[in-house]
Amino acid sequence: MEHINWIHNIPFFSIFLAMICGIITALAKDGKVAFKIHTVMVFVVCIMSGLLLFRVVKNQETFYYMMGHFPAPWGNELRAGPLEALMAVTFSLVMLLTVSGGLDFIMKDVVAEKQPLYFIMLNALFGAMLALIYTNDIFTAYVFIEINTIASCALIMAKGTPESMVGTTHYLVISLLGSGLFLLGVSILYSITGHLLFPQMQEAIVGIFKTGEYATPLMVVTGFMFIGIAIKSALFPFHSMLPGAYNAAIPTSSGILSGLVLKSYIILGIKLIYCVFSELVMHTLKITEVLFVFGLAGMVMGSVYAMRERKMKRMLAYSSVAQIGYIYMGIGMGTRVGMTAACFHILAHAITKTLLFLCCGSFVEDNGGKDKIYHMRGAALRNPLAGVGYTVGALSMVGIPLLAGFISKVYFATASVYSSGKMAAVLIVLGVSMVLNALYFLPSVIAIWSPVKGVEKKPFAKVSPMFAVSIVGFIILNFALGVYYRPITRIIQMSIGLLAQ
Amino acid sequence: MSTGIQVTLLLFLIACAIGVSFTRNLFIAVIIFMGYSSIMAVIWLFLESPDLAITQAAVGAGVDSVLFFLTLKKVHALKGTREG
Amino acid sequence: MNHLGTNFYEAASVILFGIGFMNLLLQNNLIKKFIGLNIMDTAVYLFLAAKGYISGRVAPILTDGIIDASHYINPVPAGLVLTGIVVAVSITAFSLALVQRLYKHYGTLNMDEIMRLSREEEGE
Amino acid sequence: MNEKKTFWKHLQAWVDGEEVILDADKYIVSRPKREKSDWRSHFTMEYVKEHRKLYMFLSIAISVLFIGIMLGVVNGLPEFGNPHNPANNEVMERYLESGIEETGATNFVAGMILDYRAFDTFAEANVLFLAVMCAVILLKKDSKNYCAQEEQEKYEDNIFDEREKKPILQMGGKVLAPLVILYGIYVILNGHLSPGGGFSGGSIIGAGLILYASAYGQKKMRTFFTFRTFTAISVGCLLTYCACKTYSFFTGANHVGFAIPKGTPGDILSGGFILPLNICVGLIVACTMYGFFALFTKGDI
Repeated sequence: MEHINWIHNIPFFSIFLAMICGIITALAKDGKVAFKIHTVMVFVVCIMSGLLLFRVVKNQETFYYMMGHFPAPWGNELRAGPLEALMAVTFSLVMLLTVSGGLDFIMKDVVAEKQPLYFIMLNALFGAMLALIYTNDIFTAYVFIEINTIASCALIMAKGTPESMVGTTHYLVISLLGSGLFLLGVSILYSITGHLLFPQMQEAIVGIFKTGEYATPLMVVTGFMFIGIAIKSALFPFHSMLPGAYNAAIPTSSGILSGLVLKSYIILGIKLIYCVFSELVMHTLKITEVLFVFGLAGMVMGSVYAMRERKMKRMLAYSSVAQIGYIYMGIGMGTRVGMTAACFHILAHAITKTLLFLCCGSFVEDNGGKDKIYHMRGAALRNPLAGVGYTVGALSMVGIPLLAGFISKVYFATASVYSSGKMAAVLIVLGVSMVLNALYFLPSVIAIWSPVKGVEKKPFAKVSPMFAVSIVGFIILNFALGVYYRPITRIIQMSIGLLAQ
Repeated sequence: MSTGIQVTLLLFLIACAIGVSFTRNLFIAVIIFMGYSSIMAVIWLFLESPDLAITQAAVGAGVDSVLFFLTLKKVHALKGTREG
Repeated sequence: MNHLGTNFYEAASVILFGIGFMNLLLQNNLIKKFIGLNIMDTAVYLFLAAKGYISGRVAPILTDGIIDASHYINPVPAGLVLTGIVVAVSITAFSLALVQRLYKHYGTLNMDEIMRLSREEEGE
Repeated sequence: MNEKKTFWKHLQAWVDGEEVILDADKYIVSRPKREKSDWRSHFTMEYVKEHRKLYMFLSIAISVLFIGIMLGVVNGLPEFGNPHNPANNEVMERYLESGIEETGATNFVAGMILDYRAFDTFAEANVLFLAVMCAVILLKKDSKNYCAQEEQEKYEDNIFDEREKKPILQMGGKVLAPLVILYGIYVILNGHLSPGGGFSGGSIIGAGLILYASAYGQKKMRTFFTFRTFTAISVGCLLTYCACKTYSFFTGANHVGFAIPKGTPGDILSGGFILPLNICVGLIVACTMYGFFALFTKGDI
């Protein structure tokens, strides 16, 4: 018993803890108990992932964890390295802050007897995202993608209004298309490689690629898998599910879906690039180039759509489309520097977009459910804390120095220098997109801060202490990521090096 | 001989799938889908997967169809229950 | 390589997948959309199961006490498909529940109609 | 540059919108409607109908293209039924040759999904649980999910159920339901020896319960199957599943002793954890299937 390496058990413990809490929550008698279980679970996972991150960064290691008694090609496996640990820490931190900050929305918008069910879905979603981060087996990834889909649909429809049902249906149909394509990809890959675990698959794929056997299937299958992941993570032409769903869902759900769920698919995609298809195959098949082009298109089109939108939450949803475009652009550059920028942007967007959704939800609530931007005039004066949060988030998205969003844009610009032939495109589109971002975020910021003349001053909106703590936490995180970005980027660089080994 | 039967079954499967797309009546569509599932179960027997066959027969032809019919009843698309 | 003739199972399954895909995209009626989805899923399972088959061998259940890999077909795809069928039935049930709830409010199964009604309700 | 224009209009609304904001709703109504750029006008029925054909054409084109590409792929795939395909490799050999020794199950598929790749199966059981919980969120009655017409219909249905004699159905239910459930139990208990297992057996039991419920009405079911029983059974089984798998994953990964006897292959009491896991999965599935039925008919379990 004395040889157990407890640190290596952390990925397994975190996934199972989340799943078990999801199951136990079914017995909770009301939402408060469920919330307590959830918070304790996420907190414990956060601490454990922090320990894991510390250890793997110190040792510069990645390790495989056997799920059962059988080694690699026979049994399931988990894989953990700096990237996985970093993402797990971020996800649990964001989850903790979002749910505790958005507790009021849950309590208000979800019917009392169904609140425990909402928390079941949250726990399961969290477990599934952790599993997607850590998994080293492609079929496990598929099953957890389905859990993710069901749980995220449940989060959208939990509000119980007809609009949320319509949003859910749209989201469900499009996500199922994506997972169908992914499953088809998995089966073809299995039939040509004969393996389901990442390392063995990679070996087989590189072998196939070199001999030239099964060339067409390999090309098509790579395309399908990435189309599937792109559909799931709402890359530009497939974004139509986001606005309706995010607008109709409660702000907490929207924040989690936009900040975390989309990202979990992208992380799976990154792991597929490095651990299954290998950089060589990806470049030769030009998959990265395609992702790059769609990423650029998404950056511009997302902002253009956002500008035409009059509802705040829909505007934020379209802004997510633009930010997903940034991430895919970074991935599509095809260099490790680009990938570092993309990973950093995943973190930056996760902490910023959830903050924006929470603040926006708070404004809407103060306004008695009116959600158009012109209703928001003076909202920040009644609710200064949310106003500051919204402003910080918006400025970070636009790319103002000292904030997280700025750093990721600097990294994107730097990365473009290293990828030949793409520099001009990246720089131009980055500039255009920043201007567009400013054009739709700044008016809303001005609007919320400008007083309305002739109306007697409304009293300050009541803000629950938890909401305040979470907003302040997000703001601090945003500044922290904007100022002390060096250690984070160093970890990301190291982890990408380890992934690509 | 056996190959002939299998090809016929597969053709039947495709015919069922196309049939579902082109029927206007939802009730008939669900019935066709039920037939599709049963044929699928038989095909899995041909592919030497009795585990799948038994599951598909229980789920595809049994539970799935019950769920579809209950939904049709709820949305008033079945004749003889409540006219839609 | 020319295996289209021998790979008739796979060929049928990709055709089915295409039909299911078309149903999912084209059908306005939600129930038919979800039947299309089911067809799509079963098509992939057919594909997988066909990939596990080896001619002349028997089902992967111990028969006559023979422990020899060249006597049985590949059990891996069967296991994957078994998991997949469960996922498919859960999703079907979930989506049908969603359909009922939508019908209760909008009184129709037509997706376009539902979208239109919900836009009207949203105002302007 | 079209976007820029709308943006300036947008900004104007902010800048000179002082009195506008006082009653923004009124202003919006009185404001001249923008004809061109309002994308909402595109969603009238006429527009959709007009473009429906284009959309249909595009979707059919995409699907046909898709089928074409896939047929090309199938053409290049390994041959059907060939024993030398890449998929028939050392993984399969070990499952078949050492499977009995390592898992104790004579049904290799059961051994594979419940021992070698048990993590997938654990996720699968969770998918079912989540789906039924989603159905509860969607269909269980609450203040937001209430519809007078439906209540009326349910009331009428109840009267209809009680008044009408269904001798054939009831007799059939009386005779068949126990047999069906018994068969389901057989399939579950023999999951590691013969085709079947937790999932198929569970759905057979579920079908038996559905038969019984539709013959005798749900009032009678309520006497022994309520929402509490449902939650208790599902949560209990899932937790048992979790506990078994946590034990086996933990001992496996850390190479510490694993003290579950495998038994003699071929006996009912063999296969280590496979039999209890099959029973758990079977119970969950049976409850889930009946749960779906109850929620779909009466909106409650």
